[in-house]
Amino acid sequence: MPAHEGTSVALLASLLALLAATLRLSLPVLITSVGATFTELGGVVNIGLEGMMLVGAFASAWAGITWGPLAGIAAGIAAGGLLALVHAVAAVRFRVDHIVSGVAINLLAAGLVRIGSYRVFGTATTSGRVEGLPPIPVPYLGDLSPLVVVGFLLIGVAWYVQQRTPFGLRLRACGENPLAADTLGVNVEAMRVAGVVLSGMLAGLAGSYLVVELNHVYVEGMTQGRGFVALAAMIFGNWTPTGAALASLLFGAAEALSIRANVAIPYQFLEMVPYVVTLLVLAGVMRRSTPPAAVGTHYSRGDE
Amino acid sequence: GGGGSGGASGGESQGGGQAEQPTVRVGLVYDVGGRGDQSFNDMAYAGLERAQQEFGDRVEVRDAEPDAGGQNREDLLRAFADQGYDLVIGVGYLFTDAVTAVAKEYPDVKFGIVDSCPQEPLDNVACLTFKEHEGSFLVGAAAALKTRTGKIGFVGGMKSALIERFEAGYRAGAKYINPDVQVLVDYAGTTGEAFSNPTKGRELALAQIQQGADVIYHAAGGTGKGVFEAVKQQGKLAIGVDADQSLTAPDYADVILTSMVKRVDVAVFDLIRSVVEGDFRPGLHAYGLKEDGVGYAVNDKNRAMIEDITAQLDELKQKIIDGEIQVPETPGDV
Amino acid sequence: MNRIARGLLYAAVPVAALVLAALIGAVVVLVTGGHPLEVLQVMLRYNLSSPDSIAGILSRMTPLILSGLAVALSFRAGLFNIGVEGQYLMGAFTASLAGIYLAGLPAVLHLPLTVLAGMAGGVLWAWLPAELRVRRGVHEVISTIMLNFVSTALLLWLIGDVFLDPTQGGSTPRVRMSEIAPTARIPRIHGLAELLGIPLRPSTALDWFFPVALAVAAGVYLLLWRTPFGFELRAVGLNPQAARAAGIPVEATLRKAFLLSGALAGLVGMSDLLGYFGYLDIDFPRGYGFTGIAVALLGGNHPAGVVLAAFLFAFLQRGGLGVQALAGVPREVITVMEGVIILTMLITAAVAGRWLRRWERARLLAGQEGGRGPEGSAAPAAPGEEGQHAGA
Amino acid sequence: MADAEWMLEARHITKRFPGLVANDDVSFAVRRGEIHAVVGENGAGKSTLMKILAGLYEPDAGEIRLEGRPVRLRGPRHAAQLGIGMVHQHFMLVPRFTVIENVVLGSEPGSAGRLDLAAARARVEELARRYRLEVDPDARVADLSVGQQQRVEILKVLYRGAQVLILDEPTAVLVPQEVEQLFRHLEELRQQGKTVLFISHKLDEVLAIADRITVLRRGRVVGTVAARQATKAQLAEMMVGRPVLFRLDRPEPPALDDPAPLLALEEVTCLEGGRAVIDGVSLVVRPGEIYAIAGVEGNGQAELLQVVTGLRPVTRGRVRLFGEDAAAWSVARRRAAGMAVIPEDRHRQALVLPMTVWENAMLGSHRDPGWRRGPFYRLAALRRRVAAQIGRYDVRTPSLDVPVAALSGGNQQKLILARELERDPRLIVAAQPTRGLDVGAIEFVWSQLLAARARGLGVLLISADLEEILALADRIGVLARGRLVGELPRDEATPERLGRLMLAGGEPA
Ligand SMILES: Nc1ncnc2c1ncn2[C@@H]1O[C@H](COP(=O)(O)OP(=O)(O)OP(=O)(O)O)[C@@H](O)[C@H]1O
Ligand SMILES: Nc1ncnc2c1ncn2[C@@H]1O[C@H](COP(=O)(O)OP(=O)(O)OP(=O)(O)O)[C@@H](O)[C@H]1O
Ligand SMILES: [Mg+2]
Ligand SMILES: [Mg+2]
Repeated sequence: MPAHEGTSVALLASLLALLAATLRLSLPVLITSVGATFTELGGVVNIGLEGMMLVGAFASAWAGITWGPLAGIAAGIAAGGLLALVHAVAAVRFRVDHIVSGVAINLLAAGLVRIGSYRVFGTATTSGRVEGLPPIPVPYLGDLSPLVVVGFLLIGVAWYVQQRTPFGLRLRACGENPLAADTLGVNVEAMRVAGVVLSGMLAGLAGSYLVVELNHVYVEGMTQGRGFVALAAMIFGNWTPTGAALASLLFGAAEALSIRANVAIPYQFLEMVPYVVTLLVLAGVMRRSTPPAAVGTHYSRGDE
Repeated sequence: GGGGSGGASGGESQGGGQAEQPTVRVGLVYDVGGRGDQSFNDMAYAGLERAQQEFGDRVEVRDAEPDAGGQNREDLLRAFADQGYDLVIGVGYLFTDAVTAVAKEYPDVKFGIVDSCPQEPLDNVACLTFKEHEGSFLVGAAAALKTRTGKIGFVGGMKSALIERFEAGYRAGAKYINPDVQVLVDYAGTTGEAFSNPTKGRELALAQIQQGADVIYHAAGGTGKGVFEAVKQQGKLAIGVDADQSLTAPDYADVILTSMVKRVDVAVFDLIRSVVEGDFRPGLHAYGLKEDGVGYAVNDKNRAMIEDITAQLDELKQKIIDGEIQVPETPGDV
Repeated sequence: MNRIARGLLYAAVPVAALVLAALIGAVVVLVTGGHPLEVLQVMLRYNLSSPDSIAGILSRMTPLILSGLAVALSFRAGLFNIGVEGQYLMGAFTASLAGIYLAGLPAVLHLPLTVLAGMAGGVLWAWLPAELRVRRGVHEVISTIMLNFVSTALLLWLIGDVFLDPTQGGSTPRVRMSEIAPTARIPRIHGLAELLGIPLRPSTALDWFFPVALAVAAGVYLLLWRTPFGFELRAVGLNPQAARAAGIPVEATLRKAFLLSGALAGLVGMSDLLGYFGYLDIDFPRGYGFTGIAVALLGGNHPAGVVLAAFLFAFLQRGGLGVQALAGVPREVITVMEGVIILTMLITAAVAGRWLRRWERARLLAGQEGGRGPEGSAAPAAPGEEGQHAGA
Repeated sequence: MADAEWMLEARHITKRFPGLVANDDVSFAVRRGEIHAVVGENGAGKSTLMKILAGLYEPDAGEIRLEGRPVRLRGPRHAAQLGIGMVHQHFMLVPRFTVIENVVLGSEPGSAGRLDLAAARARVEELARRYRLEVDPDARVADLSVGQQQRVEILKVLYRGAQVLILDEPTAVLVPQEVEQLFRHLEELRQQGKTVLFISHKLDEVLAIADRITVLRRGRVVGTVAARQATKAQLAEMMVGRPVLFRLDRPEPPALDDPAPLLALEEVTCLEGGRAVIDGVSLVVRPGEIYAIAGVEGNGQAELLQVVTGLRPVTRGRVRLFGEDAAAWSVARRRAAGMAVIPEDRHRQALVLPMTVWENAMLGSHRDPGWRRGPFYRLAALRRRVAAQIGRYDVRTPSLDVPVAALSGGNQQKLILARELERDPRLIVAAQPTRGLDVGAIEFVWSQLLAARARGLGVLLISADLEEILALADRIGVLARGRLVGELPRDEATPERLGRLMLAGGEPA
C-alpha cells in the first residue's frame, strides 16, 4: 500500500531528523560533562563550567571571524582553559571554597564577555556570522560537524587517559586520597590544577562548537545553563566519561523530543520534559552514586 | 571604550542642578538585556543618539541598566530623578510600576515608558506603545504571498502576551491572503533566556522547515539568529523583527525577506524633542502603521526579493490605517 | 596576655581583604576606561549619603540573608541544596495564593498565614529532592538543578494560564496574578524609624521583614548550636556514621534539615512579594538562590557571617546601580568587579588567615621552650581549618 | 667517613606543635639489617618521629644521617629515592584502586602516555614472590582484609626500592594469625638485608621480634635497649615512668537475685545479598558477666555488633534486651533503655572529629532533658558536667573547646569510655576497646570494664586480641563464618583452644 509506505517513510525521516537533532543538541553538554570528569576525579568541584563555556563561545566567535574556524576553536579552548586556571589557582593553591570560586568565575565570565563583545563586535549581545568547518556528509543524517566526531572520540580518549595512563592514575588518586598520593611523591596541586584546566578547555571547546559549528553566531547567554546541566550529567553518569556521555545524550534526546514532538499539552510542560525525564530516571533506576572520596576538599600536609 | 554613556564624561554630572544654560538632561534605563542587543534596547539608544546629534549641547543624555528586577529599576529611575534630570525613560513594560511610583514622587520630572502605560493617568508620564500586530499583519501577508509550500513558520522568544501579539498579527495577515495557509508556531521558552538561545531557535526552525515551512518570521531577539542560520542553510526565507535586520545582521541579508520594524528610536526621539521644544504631552502615544511606528522594511538588500509584492502590502497597510481591516491582538482571536 | 591584639588581628583580615579587593576592582575600572576614585566616591555617596540609602541596602539584604541561611543550614547538614532558587519562587507562588484567596481574614491572621504558605511552598519544592536523596540516594545537586529548571516553566504556566489576573488590560497586559490583599502585605518599617528619630522617605522600601530576617538568623544560630536537633543536624553533616551509631536518626534528620532549608528558602521572596510588589508576576526577581550560595560560603555557613556577607553583597549591588547611573560605568564592569571582589576577598582571607596562624604558631613555639605536654597548654587547635566543606 | 654500622640516625631532632614539643632533642640510631622497635605511651611522639624520618614532616631542629651521611629530606618522594619507605598506621591507600594501581602510583612503569600494566603486574608479582607477600594484584583494595592491605603497603615501599622500612603500629589492626604472618615477612625482609623500624604498643611482640628497642616518653628518648636483655616490666616502667603491674583485680560482682539476661540473641540470622553474614547465633549476657566474642576479624563481628546496637535488621530470630523483644527498637531506644556502645572504629563510628571535646562528650545523650532548659542547652552547666566526667576518666585535653581530632588516640578512647559509662548503663557493648592504646591506657580501660562488671553490669566484648579476652571474659564465644562455633567458660579457655576454634570454624567432637 503506497499510502502506508508513505507514512512509514515520513516516520523514518522524522526519526532520523530526531536523531540528528539529538546529536547536535547533546554535543555541547557531552563535551563539557566528559571534561567535568577530569576536574572531579582530581577532587575539585567546578561549577564555573558554565562561565568557561561562555568565554569559550565568545573567544571562538572573535577568533573565528578574524582568522577562521580552526583559530576560533583553538581560541575557545584556550579561553576556557585560562578561566579554569583562575578557578584552579583560587581553589587549589589558595584553598578557596570550590563552590564559591565557581560562582565568582561565572560572574567574571558574564561580565568579561560583555566587555569583550562591546570592544570586538561593537555590541553587547551578538556577533556577526562565523564560518564553520567543512561539514561531513553522513548518509541519512545529513551534514554533521567534524566536532561531533571529535566529541565522540573524546569519550574514548578521556577513558583511556583516566584509566590507562600514569597521569590518569595520579589524577584519580588526588581525588580519592590526596595524602596517599602526596606520600608517593605525586604533586597533588599540579595534578588538581591540570584536571581543572582540562575541564575548562573542554568546556571552552563546547562553547566553540555552539558558535563555530552549530549556530555560526555568538549570542550573549547562549550557553543557557548547559554548564550546569553538564555537571548534572557527569554526576548522573557516575563520574565516568561514558556515563557522562550517555547522560548527555539522554538530555539531548529529551530536548530534541520536546522541540519536535507535536503533542497537545500546555507549552510550558514541553519545556520541562528534559528535566522531568532526568528526575524520573534518577528516581527509578539510579544506583547510589559514588563521588571521588576527596572531592571538594582542600589538601595540605599535617604539619604546616 | 566599554560602552558607557553617550559621551558625557564622569565628573560633570555631579554638580547638581545649578547649570546655567537650559540643557535638557535625559536618563534612560534599559530593559534587562541592555544596550547592545541589536534590537529593542539599541533602538531606544539610537533615538537617544539621534537627539544628541540633532540638539547638540541642548541635551545631555545618560543610560543605565538594572541587573535584576525589583527595586533596582525603581532605584535607577530615582537616581536620575533625584539628580534633577528633566526626562527619565524606562524601556520596556517591566517598568510600569516603577515609573508609576517614581513619577508620583517627582511630579516635576517628566517620564517616558516604552511598551506600556501606568494604570492611572499621570500628567508627567508619556507612554510610547506600538501596534506590533499591525506590522506583523503585513509581514504575515508577505510570507503568505511568498510561500511555495503553503506553510509558513513563526518562532517566538519568551511566550508572553507581548510576543503573542506578533504571532496574532502574523497569522491574521497570512490568513487574509490565503485562508488555507498553514502557520507553524513555536516559542523558544518561558523565561527571558528564551531571547538568547540561538541553538533552540535553529532547531525549531529546522523542525518547521522539515514540516514544509519555507518562510519563517521570528520575534525572538538573539534566538532569531539561529532561525536565520537554519533558513540560510536550508535555502529558505526569514523575516526579521524590531530593527531592519538586513542591515543589522548583514551576513543573513540574502535570506531576509523583510523585517517587521518597530521604531522605538522614533518614539524615543519624538519624546525627547517634545521636552526640548517644550510641548511634552502626557498619556498614550500609540505608534501603529499610521504613525510609521511599525512597518515592514524595504532597502537595497531586500528590494529584489520583495519588489513584486510591495504594492499589495501597501494596499493592505492603507486598509488597516483606514480601519477597513481590524487586526487581532491575541492569537485566540485570529 | 594579648587576646585583644589577637582579636584585632583576626578582625583585620577581612578588612585587609576588602581593601585589596577594592584595589583590584579599581584596576578593573581603570582598564575599562573609568575613574576608580570617582567610582568609589559615587558608590559611597550613593550608598551612605542618607538614611534612605542605608535603608535601601538593608532592604536588599533581606532576601540575601534568608537565602544565605537556607543554603548554610543545608550545608551544615552535609546537604548541598542549590535548589533554593526554585524553592523561593514556589514559595512566592503559594504565598500569593494565600494572599489572594484568604482575603477577608484580619491582618493578624492573614499575614502570618501568607508567610507560612510561602514557607510551605519552599518545603513542598524541597520535599522531592529530600525524598529522592533519603530514599534513593539521588544526589541533591542534580535533582535540585533539574527542579530549578522545572520551577520556572511550571510557574509560568501557573501564573500565565491558571491564575492569570484577568483584570490586566492595556496595550501590554501584564502576566501576573491578582493583587495580594492589603491584610497580607508587610508594612514598612518607617514608623519604627521615626520613633528612633530617623525619618525615611515614603518611597523607601525597607519593611518589617528585615528585622524578621535578622531574627531568623538568630533563630538559626540558636537552633544549630543550642538545641538537640541542631546538634544532631551538625553531627549528621560531619559524620553520619558516628551520628547513626549514637542513635541519631540520620535519614530523618537529613529530611528535616532539607525541608527546613526549603522553609527558609520559602521566606526569601516574601519581602519582595509582600513588602514591595504586592503581586506575583513572571518577572519576579530571580537569582537570590544562587547569590545565597556565595553569601553562605563567604559567611562561613554561620548566621552571623551570613548577615555580614549579605550586607557586603547588598552594598555592592546597590552601589553598582549608583555607579552606573551617576558615574557612567557600564553594568558589565560592575559584574566583573563583583566576581573579582569575591575571589580577592576569599583568597586574601585564606592567605592572611594562614599567615596569621603561622605567626601565632611561631609565637606559641617561641614561648614554650620549657614546658611540654598537652596538659596545661592552651593552644587553640585550628578547628578543622583545612577541613572540608559540604562539597558535591 | 661513612659509618657502615649505622643505617639511619636521628640526631637531636626536635619537632614542635603548637602547645607541645612532640619530639624533644631525640637521638637514636638504627643498625643496618636490624629490626628496631620504638615504644612509648600514646602521644609520646613516635609517629611524629617516624614521619620526620620518612620525609613527611620537617624537623624544627636536628639532623638525619643515612649510612653516615647527613641528609635533608625534601619530601616523601625524596626519602623514597634515598631508600626510606614508611607504612603509616592509617593506611595511605586508595580504596577504589586495585592492588597494582596502589603499588605503582607515582612511579608507574611505561611511558608517560601509557600505563604499562603488564610490566607493573610482573614487578608486583615478582616482589610478592620474593618476599612471600601473597596478595591478589587485581583485587580492589577496598575488598581486602586489613592484613592484606598492610601487605600492599609493604609492597609499595619495596617497589620503590626501600632499604629502610618504617612501620607505624603495624600490628594494632591485625589478628594474632596475621601478626605472626607479618613477623615472618619482617624476618624475611631482614634476611634479605633490609632494615626495619617499627612502632608497637604490644611489648610481648616487641620482645619477640625486635633486635633493639628505643623507648620514648613525652617526646624524649628514655633509652635504647637490646631486646634479648629487656623484660616487659622494665620496658613498661621506662615508658610510663612508674612501675606497671601486669595484674588485674577481678572484683566479684554482687550476687544478684535476678540473673535474668540483659541481652539475649535467639537463633539470629542476617542475610546480605542472599548470604548469611550472621548465621543462627544464640547467646545471652547476664548481669555481672563479661561475655567475649573471639574470632578472626571479618567473621561476622562487625555485623553482630550492628545487630546488637540496632544498626542492622535481623532476617530471622529474636533479639531481647532487658527482657523485652527489641528487634524493632531503634538505636536511640536501645541506648535509652540502658545500652552503652564502644564502637570499633573510633574515628568513623564513635567521634565527630571536627566537633569539640564537649560536644563529643554529649553525643548520644544529647537529647537528655537534664542538659537543657526549655528547648535550649544550658551551656555552662553542660560544660561543668562534661569537665567532671572526663576528669574522672583522666582525659587529657588542652580545653573542652578543641576539636576532638586534636586529642591523641588514647585520650579519644578515654573520652568515649567516659561518655558511655557515665550514662549509667546496664549493658556495655564494647568492640576492640583497646586497639592502638598504650599499656597504661589499656590497663585503665580494662579496669573500667571490670569495675563495671563488679557493679553488676553486663558486658559484651568483641575483640580480636586474645590476651584481652583471656584477661577479661567470664565466658567466650567463638565466631567463625558468622556462626557461633563454640562457647567456653573462662577456666577452660586457652589461647590454643580458642585459636583452633577460630581457625577451624569448629572443634572436632
Ligand atoms: N599535626 C599535628 N598538629 C598538632 N599536634 C600534633 C600533630 N601531630 C601530632 N601532634 C601531637 O603531638 C604529640 C605526639 O603525637 P604522635 O602522633 O607522635 O604520638 P604517638 O607517640 O604516635 O602516639 P600514639 O601512640 O597514640 O600513636 C601528640 O600529643 C599529638 O597530639
Ligand atoms: N592537625 C592536627 N592538629 C592537632 N592534632 C593533630 C593533628 N593531626 C593529628 N593530630 C593528632 O596527632 C596524633 C598523630 O596522628 P597520627 O596520624 O600519627 O596517628 P596516631 O596518633 O598514630 O593514631 P591513633 O590516634 O589512631 O593512635 C593523632 O592522635 C591526632 O590526634
Ligand atoms: Mg602514633
Ligand atoms: Mg597511635
